[in-house]
Amino acid sequence: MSVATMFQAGLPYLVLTSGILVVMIGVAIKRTHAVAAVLTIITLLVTILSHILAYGALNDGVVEITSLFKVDGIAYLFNVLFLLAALVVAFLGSEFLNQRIRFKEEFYLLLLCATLGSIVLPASVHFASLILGLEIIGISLYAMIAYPEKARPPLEASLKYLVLSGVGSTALLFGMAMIYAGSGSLEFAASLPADGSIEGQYLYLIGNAFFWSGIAFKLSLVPFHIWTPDVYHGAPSIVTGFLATVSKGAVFAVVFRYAIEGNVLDSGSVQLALTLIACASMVIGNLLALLQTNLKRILAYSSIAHMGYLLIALLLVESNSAFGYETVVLYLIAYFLMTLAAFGVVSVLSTHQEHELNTIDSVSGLFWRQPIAGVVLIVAAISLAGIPLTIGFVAKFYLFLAGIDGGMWFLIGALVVGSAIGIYYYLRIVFTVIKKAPDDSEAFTGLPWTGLGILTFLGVCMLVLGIYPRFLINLIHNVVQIAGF
Amino acid sequence: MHLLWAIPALPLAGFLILFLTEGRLPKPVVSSIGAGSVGLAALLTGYIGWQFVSSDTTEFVSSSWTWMIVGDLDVSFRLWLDELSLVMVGVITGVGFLIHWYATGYMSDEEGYSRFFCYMNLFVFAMLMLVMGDNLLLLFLGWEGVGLCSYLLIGFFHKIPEFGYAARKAFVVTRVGDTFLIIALFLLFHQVSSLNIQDGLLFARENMSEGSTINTIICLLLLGGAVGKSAQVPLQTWLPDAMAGPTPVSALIHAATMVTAGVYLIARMQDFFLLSPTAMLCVAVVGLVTLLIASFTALVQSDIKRVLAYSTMSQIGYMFFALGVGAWSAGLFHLMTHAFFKALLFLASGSVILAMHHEQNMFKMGGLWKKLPVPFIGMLVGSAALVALPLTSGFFSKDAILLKAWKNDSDFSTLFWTVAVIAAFLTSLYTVRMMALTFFGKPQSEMHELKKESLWHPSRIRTVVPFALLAVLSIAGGWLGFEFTGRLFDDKGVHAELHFDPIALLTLGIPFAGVVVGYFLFASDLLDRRILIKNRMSELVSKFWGSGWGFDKAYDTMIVNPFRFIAQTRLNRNDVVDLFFKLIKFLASLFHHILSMFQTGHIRWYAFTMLGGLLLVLLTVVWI
Amino acid sequence: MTTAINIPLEHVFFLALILFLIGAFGVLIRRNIIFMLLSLELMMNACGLAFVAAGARWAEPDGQIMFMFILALAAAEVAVALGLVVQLARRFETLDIDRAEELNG
Amino acid sequence: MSLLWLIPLLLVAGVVAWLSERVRTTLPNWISLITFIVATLWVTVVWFSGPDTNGLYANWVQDWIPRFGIDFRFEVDGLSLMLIGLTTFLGVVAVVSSWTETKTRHGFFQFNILWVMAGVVGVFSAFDLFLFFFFWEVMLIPMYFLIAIWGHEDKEYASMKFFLFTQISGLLMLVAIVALVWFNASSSGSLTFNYFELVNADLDSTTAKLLMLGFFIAFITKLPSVPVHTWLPDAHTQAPTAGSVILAGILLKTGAYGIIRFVITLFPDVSQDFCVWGMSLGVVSILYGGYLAYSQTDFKRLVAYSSIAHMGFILVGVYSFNKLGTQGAIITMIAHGFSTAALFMMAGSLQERLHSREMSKMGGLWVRAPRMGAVTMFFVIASVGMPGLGNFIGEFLVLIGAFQKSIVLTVFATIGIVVAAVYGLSLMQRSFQGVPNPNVPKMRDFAFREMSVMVLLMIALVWVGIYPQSLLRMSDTFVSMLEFVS
Repeated sequence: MSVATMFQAGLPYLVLTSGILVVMIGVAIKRTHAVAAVLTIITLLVTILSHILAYGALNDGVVEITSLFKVDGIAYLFNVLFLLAALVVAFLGSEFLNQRIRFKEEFYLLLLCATLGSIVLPASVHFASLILGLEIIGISLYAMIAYPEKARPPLEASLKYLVLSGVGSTALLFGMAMIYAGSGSLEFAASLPADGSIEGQYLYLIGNAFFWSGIAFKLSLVPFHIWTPDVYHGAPSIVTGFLATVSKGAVFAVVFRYAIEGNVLDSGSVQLALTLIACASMVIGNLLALLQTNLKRILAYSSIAHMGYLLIALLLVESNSAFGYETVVLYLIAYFLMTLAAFGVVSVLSTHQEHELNTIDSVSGLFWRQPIAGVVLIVAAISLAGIPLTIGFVAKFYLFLAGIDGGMWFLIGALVVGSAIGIYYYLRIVFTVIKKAPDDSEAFTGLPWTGLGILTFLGVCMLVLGIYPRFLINLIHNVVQIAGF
Repeated sequence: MHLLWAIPALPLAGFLILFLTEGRLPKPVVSSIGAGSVGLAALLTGYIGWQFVSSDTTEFVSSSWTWMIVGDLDVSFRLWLDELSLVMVGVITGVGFLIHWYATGYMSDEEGYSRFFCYMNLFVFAMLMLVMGDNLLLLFLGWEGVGLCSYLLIGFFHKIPEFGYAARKAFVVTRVGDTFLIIALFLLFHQVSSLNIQDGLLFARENMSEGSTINTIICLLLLGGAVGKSAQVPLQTWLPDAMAGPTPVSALIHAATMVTAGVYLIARMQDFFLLSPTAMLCVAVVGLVTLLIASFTALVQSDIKRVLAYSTMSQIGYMFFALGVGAWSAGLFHLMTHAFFKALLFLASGSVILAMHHEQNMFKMGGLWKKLPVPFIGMLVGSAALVALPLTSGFFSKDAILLKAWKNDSDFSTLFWTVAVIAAFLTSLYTVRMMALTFFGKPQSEMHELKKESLWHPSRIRTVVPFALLAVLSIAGGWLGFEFTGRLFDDKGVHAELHFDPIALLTLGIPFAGVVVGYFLFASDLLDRRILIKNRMSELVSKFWGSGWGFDKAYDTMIVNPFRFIAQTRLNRNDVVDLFFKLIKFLASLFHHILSMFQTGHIRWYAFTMLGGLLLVLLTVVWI
Repeated sequence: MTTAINIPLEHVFFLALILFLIGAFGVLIRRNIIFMLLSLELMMNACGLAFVAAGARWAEPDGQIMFMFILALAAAEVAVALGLVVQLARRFETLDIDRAEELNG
Repeated sequence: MSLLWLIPLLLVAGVVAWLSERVRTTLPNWISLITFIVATLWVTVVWFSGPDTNGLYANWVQDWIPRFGIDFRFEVDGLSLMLIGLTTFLGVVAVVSSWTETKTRHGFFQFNILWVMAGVVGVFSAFDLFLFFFFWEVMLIPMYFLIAIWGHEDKEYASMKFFLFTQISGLLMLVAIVALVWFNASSSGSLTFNYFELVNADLDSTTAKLLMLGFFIAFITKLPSVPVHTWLPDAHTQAPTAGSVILAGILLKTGAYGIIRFVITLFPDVSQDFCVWGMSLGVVSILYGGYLAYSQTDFKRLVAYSSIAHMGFILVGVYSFNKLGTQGAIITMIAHGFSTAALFMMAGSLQERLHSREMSKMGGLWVRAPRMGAVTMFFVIASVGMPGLGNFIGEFLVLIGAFQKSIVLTVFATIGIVVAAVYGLSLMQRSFQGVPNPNVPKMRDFAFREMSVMVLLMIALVWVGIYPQSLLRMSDTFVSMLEFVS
């Protein structure tokens, strides 16, 4: 593997890193919101474009950059997804910063760093790069969550996230250490115990228990879900959007890698543990959201459930990894669109409020007060509920296919029950949005056109990809094929 | 080829016109359409009847479009006319026309004049379909159609809730009978795999053995249907209440035509019944029981129309009895004559009631014969026919039945005959009573001066004509039908060749006896009527009889009230089944609340749960 | 190269586990945010120790490299954390973490 | 031009109607009315121009998601054409019936109506299971909006219940569909959602039974049949008139259609074994529905429960597994569409005039509004099953078919006819007959607008009643294809 190809394949990472430096210097030279914002957006765009160039390097599908990274089309697909999400966050964030924040520029740095961390993960095949990426995301997120000065909720959220994810990370690290002790290598591919000794087995199992617990925390899966609503609630909704989508997506991408490369699921007990976690997340997550009246908390709980759904795809790995990958990618795309749209609506609507809207009542009659936002929120809710006409349905369809393909009837049962409960509260959102607006409610006027534009874009994507997903499906299929699964 | 189809088409056309114009037409037009359509139908019937009799064909058929063809089931709108249906059609159109004619006068003051004739025409149409259909489904169409019209017309004065109730009662009770009928249809189709009547009869003649169970079941089901429509025990309770309808309705539907549909049905399906002695026996018994019960009840009624209603029941009982003992022709003959004189009686009573300003209680009448000569004569003639005084139409038919009953060679023939004769005696009793209370004795309430609206004012003279015609028929109808009905069945017709043996004399004598006794009981002052009425025994008896032998009460307590209770009390207004789903909802929210209790917001508790989770995962992975 | 003193892996891991648990209990029982962060550090170092031990087992540098990662990581985390602590002191006028429980349900 | 352009036509018309509100507030009503009239005429023309050589009136195939063998596979055979005709015709009824009912947001209202109809047309013509499910779910969303936005006092609960029941049962069907496809793929090697290939998928009986249940539950929930019927009374009672008309007239029929088209053709053998259960469910629905109908005091609720009873006949008919029963079920679908639509329209008009559905607040209305009285009488009589009107044909065929299968069940079902008479007439009595209610205000009788539709419906019912052959002929091609083990 020539150095040239490595550089070409690693281009996106280099571009983004240098972009961060540029922005940093720019901010250091002169604090100008506009400049920072523009630089950030340019950086992100260039990074996205750089993938085209980089893709040329993957002539035989996969390029290994040292033992840390293994770049392939799927990794790039994830990267682009994360970068686009970051782009959306940057756009919406600029509005949010304009309104309520004194020192705006650092936000972009943090955003870019977090993004860098997130695009590191999909390609990493090594515990070191894993922990590196995870922590880059984490640390920048602590700051982003606590970004608004004065208000107390963001701070509380940030502290909770910091301490708890600290505990999570330690569990993760401890697990890695034990796995390493068992296998003698930090690469995913070689993580199985070198010697078949009982001791090695135990190290491996206990290590995985710790490892997956840490991961489950990052993905906020039951029983490690409990922090999620508070953090989502406290953080500014645009940051929540990022946290809910990019950080989770990145973690999922890397553990999926780990599951495939390290054949973790060959060990029945790990599989069992994951199955139980998945079922619990689907059911409990939805139950928690059932009568919740705080919009952001509803979305938090529902994200727990959705991560549970995604585990079905993860568990498919050992029987049909290719389709598992397709499912994960497609589901994440769907999930990104829906979640960003939902949180986007909240943050756009909060533009002129001094406190962020978060109760469900604050969007009552939205369909009549602010049609665009209303429609987008409806579409997002319907999509989250997995009802046709939206990409959410295609995603759910994939899950069913995956589940039946793997013969995981138990999980399918849980999936059905979970979605059944889910429909109720998503529909409550829809009903609130379309019902007659309370008379004292003021119309949302003068909302930023960028925000509305982005929302419309997301809505259209959800619908178009929901009605005619053909090209997306084929794209993912081909990429996975080329990547050699 | 011939205009058979036009017979039902005419009243249908009348119905449609009246229905679509929503009563915007002036009354004369309405009456000419309403009565005229039936009149034309009657004339046409006469013409076709003459054609038919003079031709040597056994039936006229007129096909129109296919109704439905599904698998074996193939029914179409095909009209079928043979002697049997010809008699019925004659009665329906003929008597029907006269009653329509009369009604043009009788109803002229009521609101909804057009609506009335609309329903009446529809009824005639439906009745014609009933008797002319060549397949059982078409028959059933008519069957339900007449039921509907009877419902509509009983409840014609829809402002009065009791009438509405009576109407619904009539509909539902007959519906019960109809269910038997339609199940019979299913069974027939199951056997014959065709609903065509002639196919059915053929099948019965060829493939069914004497007294085969399946055949008996079919017959009993058919009987069930007939019982419902013809107000026989045990489904007779609706008929007395049905008197709520305007009197012409009672005359046409609840005396002359619809209630005899059951008789027609059994006669039509003769070949099935012939093969099933059991069924025949049942028919006879049903007839007799009704006959007795109705006669006794009629004996103590105070409402003149109810008396007539019960007498109708009993007369139809005669017809059933006749069919049951195999006196087919006699039964049909009686059907015809009964149509004449009962219609006459009703119309007459109607005139009385109208003149008395809708007073129906006979005890409030009395001594009317001077004031209302024409109704009186009509009543007189009708009653004569009813009690079967010689040479009236009723005499011939009833005599024929009794003789057949005597000559019928079943084990019960004597018993049957005796009961029938007793019933005949009772008939004369209550008839005399009715006449006495209504027309003789001293006026119980002072009779208002006849006002302009009264029927007997010269301006209403048109109502007298149908009246007179009916009177003539009830006298002469005997000879009219005598020969003709003989041709209906091969049971040697109704020829009463042996009119001089003791039995014949007895049957001849009974009515007179009845009249005489009745006279002493109710008309003359020779013996004190109070003896009868005052003692408790007779009070109880009369109470029991008066309530129609307590059938209504029994049904109310057994069926109606329980159903009402479970339905109308809030017991299950909203659906026990829903509780299950409510339970699910409750459980879900319960779990939601329980789980939410964990979300305390205390970071240390959160950390604790996480470590707990870690422990759980460890246990799962390592020890399972 | 000098031959390392041969301590059985289990012992070291046992020690690491104990450290880990001590740290965990610290997080659980201490109200004061500063001490919480301290306990967190303790847990991190437990992981570090485990890595080093594992590295020693296979006579590889990877373990120690990971340990350095962890150190850097912990430093970064603490840097942010202390900033937040200052804010906590400002906005809640306390260091008692239990007072920050406005977000719940 | 293929009849399938109907779907885009309706969709586009919906959008146009929505936008046209800005021009004039009454414009949306006119647009959708004209659209439905045109559609109905179109269907009529196609009807009379007859099928092509394959017995199809229209078909269009176009691949959609080739990755999973999912196509746009539309076909319109006689059965579908009938139901599509019913749909468009009832569309006219729905629009007219709520002409004055909606005070606000006519645009969005008509948009929803048109889109529901588009969805239904799709359901009736889709022959790719994925496509079918797609439309199956899509038609619910506008329906939900209709209830949730323009519904009456208790709309949130009702609309939610409606949506949950149908969606959750839909999920089961989705699982069943995917599983069926997957099993078929693993046996035949071709991954496809094409109905015509899945028909001859070979499954072992246990699997087949489970999958069949998946479909069955979804369909009887929509039908609805006891015990999953409880959404219907609430939804009907709360829905705006047009909503009830569409719901009762058409959406319920999609359930029946699903059973006839998919359950018994995809799983013929297990359905055969299942038939006793199917029929029993039907009978229970007939009796229980009738009994509950009689218990109601709310006009609309009564009619709602009565349609549960009528749908019971469909189950009985379909599961009696012979031509008679199936044809009967189909006729019942059509006839019940007409009669119930009319009754709901009547309920709507009464509510518009009296601002109440409580029959205790009615009584003697015949005097106030003779036309409404007569019309109601007609349709009550029809739904009571009077020969010569549509419903009778259906019920008669169903029963005579069922009789060949199970005498006992048939007898019980027949008792349902008596019950029908009881509640039907009591409805009539309590609302229109009896003493005129003194506190009923002077009431506007039906005017041309309502009357025209009602007369159309009457003609339709009479037509079905005396010349059902014209319909039987349409569905015959399909019914003959079903192989019945006699």
